Amino acid sequence: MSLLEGHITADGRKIGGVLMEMKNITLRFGGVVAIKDISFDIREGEIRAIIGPNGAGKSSMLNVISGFYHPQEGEVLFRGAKRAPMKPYEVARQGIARTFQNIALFEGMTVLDNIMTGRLNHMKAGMLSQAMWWGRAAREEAENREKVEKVIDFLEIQHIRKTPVGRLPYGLKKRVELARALAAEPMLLLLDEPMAGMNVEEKEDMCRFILDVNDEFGTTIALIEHDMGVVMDLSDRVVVMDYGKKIGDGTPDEVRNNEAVINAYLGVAHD
Amino acid sequence: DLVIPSLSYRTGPFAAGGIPFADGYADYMTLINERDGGVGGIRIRVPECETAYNTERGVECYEALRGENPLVHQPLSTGITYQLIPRMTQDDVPLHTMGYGRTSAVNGRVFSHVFNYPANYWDGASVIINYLLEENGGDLSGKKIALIYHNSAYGREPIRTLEELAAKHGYALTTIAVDSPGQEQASQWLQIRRERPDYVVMWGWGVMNQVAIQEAANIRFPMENFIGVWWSGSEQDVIPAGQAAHGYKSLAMHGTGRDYPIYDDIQTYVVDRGLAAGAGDGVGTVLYSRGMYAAMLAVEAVKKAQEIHGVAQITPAMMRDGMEALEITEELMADLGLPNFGPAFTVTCENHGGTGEAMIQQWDAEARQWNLITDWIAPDRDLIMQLVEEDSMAYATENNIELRCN
Amino acid sequence: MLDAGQTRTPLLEVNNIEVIYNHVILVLKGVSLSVPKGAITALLGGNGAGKTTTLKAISNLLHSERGEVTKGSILYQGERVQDLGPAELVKKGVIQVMEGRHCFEHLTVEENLLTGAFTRRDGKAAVQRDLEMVYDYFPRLRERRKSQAGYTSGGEQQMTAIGRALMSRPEMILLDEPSMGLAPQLVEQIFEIVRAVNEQEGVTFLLAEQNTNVALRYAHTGYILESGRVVMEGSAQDLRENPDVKEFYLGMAEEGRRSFRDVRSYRRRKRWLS
Amino acid sequence: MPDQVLFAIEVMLNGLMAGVMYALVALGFVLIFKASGIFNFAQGVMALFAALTLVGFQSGQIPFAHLINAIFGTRLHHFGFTMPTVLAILGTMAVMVLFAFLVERLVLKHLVNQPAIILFMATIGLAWFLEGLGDIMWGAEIKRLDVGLPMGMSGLIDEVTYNWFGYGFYIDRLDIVAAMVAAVLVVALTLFSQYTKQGRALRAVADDHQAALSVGISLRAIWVLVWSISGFVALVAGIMWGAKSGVQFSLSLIALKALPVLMLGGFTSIPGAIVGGLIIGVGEKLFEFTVGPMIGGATENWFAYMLALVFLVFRPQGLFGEKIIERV
Amino acid sequence: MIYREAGDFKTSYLADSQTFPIRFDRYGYYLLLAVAFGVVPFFINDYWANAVLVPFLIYAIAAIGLNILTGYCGQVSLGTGGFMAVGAYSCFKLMTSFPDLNLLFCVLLGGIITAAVGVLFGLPSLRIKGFYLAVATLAAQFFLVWLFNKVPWFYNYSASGQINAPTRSLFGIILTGPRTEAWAKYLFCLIILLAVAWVARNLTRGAIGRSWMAIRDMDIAAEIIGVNPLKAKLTAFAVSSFFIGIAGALFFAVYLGAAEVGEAFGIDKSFLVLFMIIIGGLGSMFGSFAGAAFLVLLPVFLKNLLVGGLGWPTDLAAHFEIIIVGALIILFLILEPHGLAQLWRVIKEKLRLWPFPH
Ligand SMILES: Nc1ncnc2c1ncn2[C@@H]1O[C@H](COP(=O)(O)OP(=O)(O)OP(=O)(O)O)[C@@H](O)[C@H]1O
Ligand SMILES: Nc1ncnc2c1ncn2[C@@H]1O[C@H](COP(=O)(O)OP(=O)(O)OP(=O)(O)O)[C@@H](O)[C@H]1O
Ligand SMILES: [Mg+2]
Ligand SMILES: [Mg+2]
Repeated sequence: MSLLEGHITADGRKIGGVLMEMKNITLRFGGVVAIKDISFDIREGEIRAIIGPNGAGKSSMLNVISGFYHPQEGEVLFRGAKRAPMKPYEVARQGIARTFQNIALFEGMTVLDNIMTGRLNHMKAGMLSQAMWWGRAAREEAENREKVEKVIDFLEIQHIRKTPVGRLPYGLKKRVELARALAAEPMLLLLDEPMAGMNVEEKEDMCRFILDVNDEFGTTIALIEHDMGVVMDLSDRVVVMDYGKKIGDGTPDEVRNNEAVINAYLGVAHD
Repeated sequence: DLVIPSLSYRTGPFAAGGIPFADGYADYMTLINERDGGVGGIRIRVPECETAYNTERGVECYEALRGENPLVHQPLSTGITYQLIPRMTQDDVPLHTMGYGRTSAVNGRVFSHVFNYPANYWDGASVIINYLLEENGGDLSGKKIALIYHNSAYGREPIRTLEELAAKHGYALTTIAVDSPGQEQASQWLQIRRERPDYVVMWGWGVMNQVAIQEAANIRFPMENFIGVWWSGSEQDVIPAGQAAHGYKSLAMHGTGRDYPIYDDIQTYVVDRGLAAGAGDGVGTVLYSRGMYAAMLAVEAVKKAQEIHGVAQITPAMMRDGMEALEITEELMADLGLPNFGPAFTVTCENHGGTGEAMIQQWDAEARQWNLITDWIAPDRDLIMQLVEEDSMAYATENNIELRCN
Repeated sequence: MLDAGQTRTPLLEVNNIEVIYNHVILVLKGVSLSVPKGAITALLGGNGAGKTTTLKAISNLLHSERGEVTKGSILYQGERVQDLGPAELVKKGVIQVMEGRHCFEHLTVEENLLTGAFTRRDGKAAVQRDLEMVYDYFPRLRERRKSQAGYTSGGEQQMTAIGRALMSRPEMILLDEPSMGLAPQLVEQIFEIVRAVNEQEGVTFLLAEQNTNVALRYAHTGYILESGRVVMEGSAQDLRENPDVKEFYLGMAEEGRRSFRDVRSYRRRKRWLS
Repeated sequence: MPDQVLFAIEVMLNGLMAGVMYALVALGFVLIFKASGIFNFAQGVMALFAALTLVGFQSGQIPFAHLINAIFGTRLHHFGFTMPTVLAILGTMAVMVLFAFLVERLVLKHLVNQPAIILFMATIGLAWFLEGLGDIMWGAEIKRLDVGLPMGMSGLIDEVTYNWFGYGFYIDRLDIVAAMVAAVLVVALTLFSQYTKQGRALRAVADDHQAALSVGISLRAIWVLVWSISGFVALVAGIMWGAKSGVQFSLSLIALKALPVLMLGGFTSIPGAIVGGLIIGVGEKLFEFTVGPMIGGATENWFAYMLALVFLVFRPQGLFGEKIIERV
Repeated sequence: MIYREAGDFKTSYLADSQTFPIRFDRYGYYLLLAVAFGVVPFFINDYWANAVLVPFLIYAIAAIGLNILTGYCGQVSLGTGGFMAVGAYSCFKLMTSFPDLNLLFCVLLGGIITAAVGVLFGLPSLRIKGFYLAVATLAAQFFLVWLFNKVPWFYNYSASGQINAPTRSLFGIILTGPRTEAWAKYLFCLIILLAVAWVARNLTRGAIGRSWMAIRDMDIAAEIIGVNPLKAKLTAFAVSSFFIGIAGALFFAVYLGAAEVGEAFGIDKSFLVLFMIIIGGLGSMFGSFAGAAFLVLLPVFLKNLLVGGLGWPTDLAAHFEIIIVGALIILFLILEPHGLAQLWRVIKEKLRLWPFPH
């Protein structure tokens, strides 16, 4: 089904055809134009970064992808087909998971329960079975718990499994959010500033997780980040937005040397 | 001692009515103890229990007092009454609901342990109509009567009777419901203003009474054509409206004012000795008198029971017998210091409801007092008994009750 | 390295404080800091080290989180301030920019900024001047001044929060992660502002930062916190050159910046204490 | 004009007036909600308490007489003098300010930064406390409240409309006074909250307690201020409603009439309270008149809520409420 | 260090998600059950049953129901009284229309009918949120009470408008009507409560419970990660109303025996149950029990203390009772804002660390 032939990256990862395509998206809030006629695509298996100054419309773009905002103009193509306007939870069922810029964890629940919510779409037991904790419900609970435990091990958050998330420090919350998104076993993972508020060491860990997810499960990742080091090192291709417009798109190297990008965003040419 | 508890409500939405009633009830018992040394030489104890007019707390009170072997209960709440009817019948304790509760309990063949003498709601409705008949020379045809009622089981009680009577006497009846608690009655009174009924009859309780009287005054409805049931005819109902309430009428199931000899006794033996349940300033008010009257009827029943069974320390079952054999005569009332205060009546096995007679009283705002303006008026007994029969027999079949008194 | 204008008198002294949340969770296990007047002091440390808690303890916002300083003392200008309300502390010139933005969602950006001037008594004109100053620092805010803060982007909210603190004309600002969520250009700009305010107005800064790199470039002195304890302190210069700091906080390998892609194995963390 | 129409107009006018009375109660809720995001369950009881205190002062009742008598066996009731109305109102205001002060001191201060539902719960505790206190202080029997407000049908309007339409409209004079008072209150409070520094601070506090503290807004001062003002509003509502129905427990239930108004107008909007009140007032009265008789009447209580519900389905934040910010 | 979890290892994920993971708790629970079933029925008298235990058990059921909706799913409801009325009146209609129908079925069917009504009034929750939602449920409350009051069919056209529970028995044991024994009422309610609590616990610890809590904590985020808000909210309304309906049926049939809708199921009831779960702890099973116990037992206890023990006049005692309950609510809040359940948790946490302070 792939529209374009895939290719292999320098470090041997396979990048496939176009998974998601945004075509001429325009999004307005009253008088504010958050996104102005932007088109770009995300290919299967790649790490796609979106960068741009504050208020450029990056988060809004993720919200469009996850179906929370509905653009006034333009269309979204998912796996080659035009996506009808749908509710966010329907989008999630298609295999798109995400994290949020302002952490959106369920504060009243423990870490484990939070991550388990990521698997809700994989649990199908009926009400009665759940009410009796019998048969399918109990079985599913154990199966899904096992998957979640894998994610917990993977992200090294075993020690806080039963802690209510409200008490966690910022960085760990971010990690739990990632865990929740990963637990859904998504095809496309959207990360909105996953590394904000972390120090270098933690960022390194986070990068490692992202790369491993991408490597091992072949998950496609779209990522917003302000740390240029991270963006340049991790991503395969970068979209640059400014004031709702796209001002650059290409490999990290191309973007880094793009005049418009330097002026609008980087300030100085990054090494 | 003889335990006659008082399930009172001195808090909650209807405290204003509950307080004087409970005071009157307690003070009369105190009087009996102080003046007569109790009944048959045994002192009366009145454990009080606060229900806040709440059925659940009523149940709690009933259960809490059960261990004390109470002779009779007087809960002053229709809701609590309904809880207690089956329970108390089962426990063999009599229940006295004076002018409230389950009207069809008049039928002693079905309700062995419930007494609602001397009058009930249906009697009251009929008395009002009879009074109006009298005022109109025996003819109400073509007249418009509006009933403004508390939108609850209590408020709906008179509707059936009034409808039957409307068919009989040819007046037109409009019913207007007021939602509890009844603080807002603007639209009801606009409707009355528009329809210009000749008379307005009210079945209200608590704040609904005060607001209705105020509103009636506001729309300048002639007060003398506005008649309330006995629960809508106490001082508190009219005083907030001030001068405007002048002329308002209500049913009176007992006398009013302080001009009965008994009050002198209460003053000397109870109030002056600092034994009054309340502040002592409520003596002689309508609801106080009603509480006192209820207590008096209870005490008379105790005497009767002692007489029948020949023991002074009677049991609840004996008390029931006493109540069923109760005989109130004019002489007895006069002896008790309450001449013509209540109707004369006799309780029988079949009839637990008395004669159903009542008077009409009218408010004099100038003098701040109620004046009786009629003598005892009898209800349309045949009609009422027929309604009672219907309702009580339905209850009997529903609950497999065997009829008594055969 | 302190410049000539600054003195060594500590404006703020934190002596061995202990903080407990919810009566059971011990978070700070004896933290001592000394913030010289007119200096920029950085508070560094990993997630959950206790930076935010320290700042809140100073600004007395802990109570509203059900936290408590159970030991030690906090002195501002030599005076105990533990028992003052946060509002009184602001009147004394200490203001905090909270982590996680904390804008007033329903107020517009401009109203947000104006609330910053709540305690000021120097007249409308002065407030207006400062408002212009903030807009000059953050032109983006001027554009969005009429929108409700709840509808602005993460970075715009961050700017609003910082601008709001500047509006109160404080003597000392406690900045909690100012760089979080800001574009790189803006991060530099914010620190430039910090430096400018510090140098021109003599405002003292205590800033908690994860972005060690930038923080140590602008700060004069720094403290490193780990699991509720101060594990290292010194001038920014010294800290920058410390090999451990380099390794763990600056992400430097011997040959310069390490690529994030090259971190192949999860490294065992080396810790000074604990 | 046909009779039916005239009558409908009369009903609407009366609905408007009733709406004003509801709005008076709703205003108190709005104020506190605006300033702290607290849904103050105790507002109705505050109105009762204020009215009780006012009557108590006016009639020279000894506070806690019943309690004192019960403990010491004394027979105290009245001081034996009465207080002029103005003085009594001022005295009551002082009591309400004291109350505001104590609430801040003993309750709110300890609950800074807690979620709305918890503050709501604190006000439940407060309502119970105040209800019991009011009873003990002043007794539970019904009291007449008379501060000299005009009551009853307005003859003027009756006459004028009679001359115009041949049908005299009924308007209660008390309602007219209430409408004027409400108008003054709404204008004053709107000005206060929109155009003063304190007003801005108030809204800031409602959004985020901690952030407000961090910029130096003293929650204490704001709360004492706001609770005092809403104590005053409660007093006004208590006077108006108390004049209608006497002062007794049910006065606290007027809060239930204010709820749909509040929701329809929006929890945070002062003008919303009045507009909501008017809509609810007219709506429920008209419904009671047109549909009521067909289905048995006494529909006002539930219809008010249904009406509010319909509005909310289209505007979930109420007519004038601040838009609920939904973002991620 | 008697109270701890160390050494209490779980070998399967299911064992790990059990209700009482700590052994000490588990044994405490077994002990409680043993007392409730093995001891109490032999000593219970009418006072304890009617004034204390039966109302407690029934309110606990209602509190669990409301807690599911408000505590777990975050939808504030003030319609509890109305929904209880639906349960009570359906049960009444079933009992009188089908005299041979098993009482248990009457109660359960009452719950199911209530669930349907609950879903209907839950529909606006898709648009209306927070305190604003209370309007929808209040509309339900007032409308339902009005309806049961107005339409005589609901109360079998009785003159008084009251409904009376006829005598019905289960396995030959009389459970309604005046001849019911205290222990029978108690056990019947206890068994139903335990069943309800068990079901509620299962639902809340599983997938559906997580989707409720997700909606409660942050509905937008929940929707974006894949929770269908329509389904989550309506199931919460259904389950919650089901339990509340059962509570209403029991309240009428077993506890009161007779009821008038405005009095027994008025708005006060809605507030009372809401207070129970807030005081007990939102989103906590234990909280539902604790809150019900607090608001049922405390007034009775205070009354007995003040009137019985100290001999105060009843009215003073009644006023002080309200004052004390109000003050205690505030005091508990200040000590621990998240309800009695959280207070209990903190105590346990301290106990676990004991004898060390931290
Ligand atoms: N729901 C909304 N209503 C009104 N304006 C909005 C809304 N959402 C976003 N905006 C505006 O759209 C613009 C883009 O916002 P967005 O959150 O996408 O920025 P961003 O690129 O993610 O910025 P940052 O890096 O600061 O997070 C901003 O100016 C913001 O104020
Ligand atoms: N309200 C609270 N209740 C309980 N524990 C808390 C609370 N706030 C913070 N903590 C705990 O205190 C510790 C220190 O948290 P703090 O927020 O001070 O760290 P931080 O250094 O600011 O981290 P970050 O860089 O992630 O912001 C953490 O382990 C956290 O879990
Ligand atoms: Mg963003
Ligand atoms: Mg922090």
